[in-house]
Amino acid sequence: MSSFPWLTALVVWPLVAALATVLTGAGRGRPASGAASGGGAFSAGSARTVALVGSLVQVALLVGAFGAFDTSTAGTHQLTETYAWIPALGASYAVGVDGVSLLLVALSVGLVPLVILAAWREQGGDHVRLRRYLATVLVLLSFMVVVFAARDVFLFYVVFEAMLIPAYFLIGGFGQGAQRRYAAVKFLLFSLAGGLVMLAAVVALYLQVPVDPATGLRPEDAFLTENLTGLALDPTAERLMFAAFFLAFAIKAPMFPVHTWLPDVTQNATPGTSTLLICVLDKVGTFGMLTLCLPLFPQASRWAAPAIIVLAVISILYGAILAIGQTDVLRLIGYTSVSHFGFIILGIFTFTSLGISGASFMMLNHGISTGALFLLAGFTIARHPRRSQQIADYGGMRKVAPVLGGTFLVAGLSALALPGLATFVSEIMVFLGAYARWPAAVLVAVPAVVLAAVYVLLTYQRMFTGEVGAEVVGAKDLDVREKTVAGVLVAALVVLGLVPGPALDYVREPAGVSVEHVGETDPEPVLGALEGSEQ
Amino acid sequence: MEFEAPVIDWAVLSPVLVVLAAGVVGVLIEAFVPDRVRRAVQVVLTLAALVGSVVAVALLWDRVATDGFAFVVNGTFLLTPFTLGIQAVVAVLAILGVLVIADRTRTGDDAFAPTAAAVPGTTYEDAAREAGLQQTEIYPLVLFATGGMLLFPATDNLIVLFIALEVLSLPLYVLCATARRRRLLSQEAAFKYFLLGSFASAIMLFGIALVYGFAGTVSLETALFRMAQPGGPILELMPALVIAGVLLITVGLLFKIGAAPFHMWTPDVYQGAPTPITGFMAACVKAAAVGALVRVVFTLSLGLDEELRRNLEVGLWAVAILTMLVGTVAGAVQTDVKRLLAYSSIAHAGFLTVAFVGFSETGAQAVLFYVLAYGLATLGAFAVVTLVREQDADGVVLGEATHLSHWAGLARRAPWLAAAFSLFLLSMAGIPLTAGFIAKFGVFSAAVVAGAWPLAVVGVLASAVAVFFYVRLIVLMVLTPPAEDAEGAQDAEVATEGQDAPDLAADGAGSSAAAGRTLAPARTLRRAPVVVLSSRGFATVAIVICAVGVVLLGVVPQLALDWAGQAASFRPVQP
Amino acid sequence: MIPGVAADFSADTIVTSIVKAVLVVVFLLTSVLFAIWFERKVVARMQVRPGPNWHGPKGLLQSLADAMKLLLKEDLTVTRADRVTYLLAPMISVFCALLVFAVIPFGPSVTIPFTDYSTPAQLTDFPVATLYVLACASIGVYGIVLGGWSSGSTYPLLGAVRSTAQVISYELAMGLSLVSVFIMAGSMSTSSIVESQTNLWWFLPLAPAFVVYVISMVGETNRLPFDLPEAEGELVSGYMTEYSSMKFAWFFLAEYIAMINVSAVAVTLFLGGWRAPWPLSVIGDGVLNTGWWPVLWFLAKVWLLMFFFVWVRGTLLRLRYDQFMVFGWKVLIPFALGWLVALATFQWLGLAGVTRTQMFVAIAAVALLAAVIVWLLPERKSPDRSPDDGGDGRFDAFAGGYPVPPLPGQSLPPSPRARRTVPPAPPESSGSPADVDAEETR
Amino acid sequence: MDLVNYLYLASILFALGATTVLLRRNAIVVFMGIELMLNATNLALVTFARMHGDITGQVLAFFVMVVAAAEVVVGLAIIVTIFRARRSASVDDVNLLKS
Amino acid sequence: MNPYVPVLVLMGIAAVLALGGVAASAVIGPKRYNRAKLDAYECGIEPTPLAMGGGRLPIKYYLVAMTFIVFDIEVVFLYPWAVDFVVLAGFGLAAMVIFLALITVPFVYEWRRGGFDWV
Repeated sequence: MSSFPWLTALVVWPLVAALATVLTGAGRGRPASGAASGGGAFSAGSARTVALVGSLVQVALLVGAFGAFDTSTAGTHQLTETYAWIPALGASYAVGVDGVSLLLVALSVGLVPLVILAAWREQGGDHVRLRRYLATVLVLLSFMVVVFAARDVFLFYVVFEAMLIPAYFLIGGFGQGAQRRYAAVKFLLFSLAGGLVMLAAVVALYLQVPVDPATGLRPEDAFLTENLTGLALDPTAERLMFAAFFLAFAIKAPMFPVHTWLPDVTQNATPGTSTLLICVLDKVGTFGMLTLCLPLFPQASRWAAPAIIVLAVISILYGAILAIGQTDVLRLIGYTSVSHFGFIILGIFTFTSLGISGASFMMLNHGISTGALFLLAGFTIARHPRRSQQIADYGGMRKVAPVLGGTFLVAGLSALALPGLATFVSEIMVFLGAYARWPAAVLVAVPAVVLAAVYVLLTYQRMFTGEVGAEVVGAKDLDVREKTVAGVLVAALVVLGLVPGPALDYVREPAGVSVEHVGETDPEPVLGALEGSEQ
Repeated sequence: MEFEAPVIDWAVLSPVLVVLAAGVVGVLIEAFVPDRVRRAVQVVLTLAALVGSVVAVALLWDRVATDGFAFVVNGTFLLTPFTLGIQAVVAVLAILGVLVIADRTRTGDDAFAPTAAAVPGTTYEDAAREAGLQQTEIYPLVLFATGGMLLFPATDNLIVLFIALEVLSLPLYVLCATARRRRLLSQEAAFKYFLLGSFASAIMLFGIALVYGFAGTVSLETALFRMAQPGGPILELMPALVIAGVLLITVGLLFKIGAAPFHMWTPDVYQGAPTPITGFMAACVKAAAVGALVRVVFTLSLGLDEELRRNLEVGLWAVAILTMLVGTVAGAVQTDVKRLLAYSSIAHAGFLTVAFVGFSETGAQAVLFYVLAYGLATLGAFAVVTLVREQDADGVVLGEATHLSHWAGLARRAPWLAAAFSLFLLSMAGIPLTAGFIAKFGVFSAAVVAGAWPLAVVGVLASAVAVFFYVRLIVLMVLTPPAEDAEGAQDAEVATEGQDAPDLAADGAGSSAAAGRTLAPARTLRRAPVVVLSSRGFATVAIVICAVGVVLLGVVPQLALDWAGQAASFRPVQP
Repeated sequence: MIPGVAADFSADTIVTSIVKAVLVVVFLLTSVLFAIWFERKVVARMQVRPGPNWHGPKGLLQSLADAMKLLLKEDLTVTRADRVTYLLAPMISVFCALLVFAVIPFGPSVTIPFTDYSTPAQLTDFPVATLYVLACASIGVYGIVLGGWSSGSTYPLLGAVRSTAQVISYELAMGLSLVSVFIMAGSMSTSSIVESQTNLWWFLPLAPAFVVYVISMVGETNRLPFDLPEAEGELVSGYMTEYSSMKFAWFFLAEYIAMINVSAVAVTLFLGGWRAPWPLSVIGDGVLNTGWWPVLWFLAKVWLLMFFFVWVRGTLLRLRYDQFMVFGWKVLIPFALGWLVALATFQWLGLAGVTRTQMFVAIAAVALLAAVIVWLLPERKSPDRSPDDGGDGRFDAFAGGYPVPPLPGQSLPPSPRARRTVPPAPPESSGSPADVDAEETR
Repeated sequence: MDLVNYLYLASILFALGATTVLLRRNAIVVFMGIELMLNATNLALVTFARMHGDITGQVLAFFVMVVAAAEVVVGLAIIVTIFRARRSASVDDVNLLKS
Repeated sequence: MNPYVPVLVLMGIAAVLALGGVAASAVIGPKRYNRAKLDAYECGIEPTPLAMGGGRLPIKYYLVAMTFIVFDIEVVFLYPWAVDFVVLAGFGLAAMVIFLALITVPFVYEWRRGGFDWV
């Protein structure tokens, strides 16, 4: 099955596409700087087409990868490729996906065409800028695939950090908010600080690998996760390393109290950027907790779990409460994500199959639903003459743009986990899983569902119902391009909500493996309960 | 009296000899070649000599790697694989440095004064400039300095160490004073460098004298051997003598690598010296000095007893921590790009020190890789600085625009240049997929291996702070609009950009760039204070090589790591 | 016995040393008194006039009278002087001048009359005696430099600077010329060098070095034709302009002692020291080289050289400063270097077993070849810096690509500061010292 | 006389030189301080050579002299250039680079 | 007896003489104050201010000084070699010739660049 290097193809292709994008029309754009909107067969304007086609080819590759993936053994890494990369450091280029990784790869690959479509008319009509923006997005896509597919801690770390650079430019260079530079720097510094602390732990971890007595060197593939799993670690060292890893991931998956960069970023970046950033990139944080923290540092994970659960619950509530108070729609969505990430982390640290598979599933769902929210909010904002992001500047949009209103409502409802939508399934799984081990946490967190209803519905009400806002009277409804974007996302939410089974097949087994890694057993067989909860 | 003529293995000396001989020939060229072709001849000769040195190193490689060492006359000149590695790094970096030095931008000027001895601002100087004179003596000087650098780590003889130090320093003192622009600043830099440099070398020399007094020999290894074996010709005052001596020698070496608390000269000198020289200095001198320091310190660690060794280690810890802190904290508040890079180089000295506190081969390997990675990034960065210039209202290109505010929006004027510069900064910051990351990884690994994990943690934290100021500069270049844009969105950017940065991406933030364009001709032609010059090739080549090197070392470092690993071996103390 | 020293001082005590030292000083002081008279008398004879003839027989006491007069003159210290240095300078001069004779051998071992106590006719000697001589001579320059500088006046300052430049320039040539003696003698001890000249005085085989030495010794002592530091016509009295009374006398004294010093060194190193000249040396199987006779030969040789000094002074004109420096740097030093390399090579060939005849044949062959090549080479005129080149008088500050001073025949552009125009001077005088001074004072 | 006294002298001279460098403000004087340090080292080297009965120290002193001479040449050149440019040899006046 | 002791003796006598002479004239000589007498001599005109210290000299002098240092060092190295010429033989000669050649290079440079051209 693994004869074709699907994952490598998925990594390399976006880079090719990025190059093609950046070169398209480069020759013509040059002499009349910025005046490339004039067209021509290969003008800068057609770069977006190239990018779109490129991303669609990527989707096709993804389909191929899915075809090659065997669901029955979703708990083990498949499509693996391993090449020595830097033997001297024990690093190898090792990729492979289990069910969770594959879903997250799918999420990133799937969202990119939508982001590209959504960005079709962004960047003030400057095609050269747009071209660069799209190329950066594609580069980021390549990194995201690697990071989700990495089976080597070093590779993971390298890409984890390297991703910051394109992300940083996406926020700071192509953002729309006035404070985009500030936001970009904040994002970068937060992430780098976490990353560097993690680096220390990575180094320390590497040195835990036993030395080959024959050569006096560490093995050339020392950084493979399977080699690092199950090392006999000194408890203190393990806890320190765990803390370092966790800090980096907690910053990435914005978790209270290191989430503060997030609202600034969402407020200032373009919705497309936010989509990629929050919906995909930040999943690296939770993904890392799941696939690195748990198996590599099982003891420390168990040791830290109570504290983390507390923080997760705080995140859930805190994000939700602050979201209610926001006046800026993008900032608001940012805060909802803090809340949702709290759920994911809660699910992971339940150490139950149900909770972890719920969290895994939620990573996917949250990506889709929040992505939908961001992109639709972006469409809404694009209809405002001043491109205001203030909720108060809108009103009655439902009347002038009914399709927009409808899809926005669906996306919003998915954020509050309305039954029938994908998020509901995962949230309920997390709650059930958590309840088995941390009932108190669930009790405290449940009100967040209510809060979610408040912020979603309140926002919808203020923006889409009532009197039509003075400035948005002439707004048009979604055009075909936008409808495509919205339609795909809403459809995904609904389909996954109604038929979660196939998707859950991908996460169930890895969740079991994770629980096993941590050294816990499921408190009670809860898989039956899951089937029952699905309405 | 019998005298036995020593047998000299010239092949072992060849990497150094090639360079020094070329320097001598360069002086003769200055004397005899007509001035029209002098520059061309000098550049060719200099590059050829440095390439020759690299080739010599390559030819020696197998032999030294097999034998573990090669020496001339009792270790007066001593090659170990590590030394050879440092020599290779120095020679390669020197080639790139010379490329930058030799570059003349489209203004036709290089960075050096037409007559360095002229009093600034006199008619004499103006006449010299109008006559198109050039100070081609810089090439032999660079060669001599490089020769000293090649010799510096490659000796076991302390007095040769001292002489190498002077051979590398003296030409640099002079080179520092030769800037074309800001002559006073340049001379002042040379002056400070000279006074502090001589002071440090005097201190080091006294240390050497003390070691000699203790051991009756200036061979470091023999001296330490004597120390470990009581009963030799040891003076009764000792071993305080040798400890003081070793301390003073180390201070001298630390001064050269710019480690705190002996770093004070670095920012001033880096700022004042002609930028290509600064780049050359920052990259090559650091490599050579670290090489020497590692050699000395490692040899010491083999000879000292447990307690002294621990003391030495503690001292290095303190130096490393202090250096990293000073470099990063002070760097964070700089407003001049050259000073900023200078503080960055101080911080890097700290990271380098972290690498060898454990006296392990891993540390030596890390050092080798680090100096290469750091050298490439630094040289490239300074090369970029040479191309960013001020200009006056008439479009006459002035000196370098080193104030940070001038760098705002550079990415719009020269996207490629800004990209390269960002790449170098990212490498210095240690972002993955650049050379700097692998380098830092190696350094911190070495520290942790040696049990110095607190040092590694401090290093990581310092890196985090350092990232701040690198990123600040990137933000400024890439994200901040140029000063004139900030004043009014439709400022006449185009008038300036026309020739220099055709690939300008107009700022689409809200206002229509097209409007600005149409307005421009109507306004009085206001020129931006900053202009990016196109190089006449050399600097571009250097920048490209540096950038490619930084990326390659970051993405596929295996070759370099293998090489460094092979080189990082030390000859044990001879019994 | 000190290793590397021929003379044997083992019998000397501190008393002997004191006596010898006093004798040396007395000798020097009386010699100077005599030398001044000698010079004036000889120059007078050359100029066909009587010279001093009033005090004492043949005016012999003239110098003593002069000295007395100086001692009784008012001791001035100019207001702008740097007092301590000003006072110290002449003392340094005379102090250093007096020291040189410590290592000069007047003769071999002599027996003190009426005793059987035998001691070398030399104060002391050590393996690096010649180095000591050079050191004393070098430090002596400080007297001149500091004296000129501390006077706080223009002429002395210029004199001092010139003097420094001059002395150091000629000292190099002098030092280089001595090297050949050391190669031949294999020692730097004065007595050993004299010892090594038993068969052959070095001035013959080392004639080129000797010539260089003689020229540079005149330069070193600031004597005509090289007396530029005190050049009366230009700098009044150079570095001693502001001095009077004994301070002036010390400078004066130091200058004459220096002449005796360099002569004595020349005698010791090149002219066989105290050895009797050839026809005399064979008399009685070298009996004239023993006892007190050698002192006579030594003094005779020294005064011969002193006569040479005076002769030169009476004959030659003072050089222009630039000619003087160019002569030192471009002629003497390269020549001395070349000679040194040639000598060393021949000596080494000799060591390696090549016979003299073979060497001479080889030299002749090489010389012939060189001559042929020179003859065959097309005559090419040096393109730059020929005095005739700048005939049009236009001054290009960067002729040939690097900054150059105006050539003879060219004139500087008018100095904006002085608001006066230097008239285009005729070629032979445009570089005259007066112009140099104008340059210097700026 | 005890040879160690020479070492004390050398140390004192060295310390004096170092103090001069650190405290004095005139470039030439600072420079002379450095020279004093070098010469103190020479004294120490020669003394040690004597103590060890070994010629190396004296040879080293030669090397040091050469280096000192080279340093003098370069240093004077720089100081003279600066002096000509601003007519002052005080270290304090050289402060353009302080920021 | 140490061969340097006589030198010290001579130095003592020379110092006494040098000092004594100046002291004697200071004591014996007359003292008649006159401001003009104590002025710097400058051909009867008012003396140039700041001759000392502030006076600037042609750069050539510095050049000579620097060149001198190079050559003086060369000479210093030549002396020991010359004394031991026979012992060092061919190796010494070769080394010294190389050394001289290296010294000659800057000499040639300075010559060609007009460093020895006064006027």
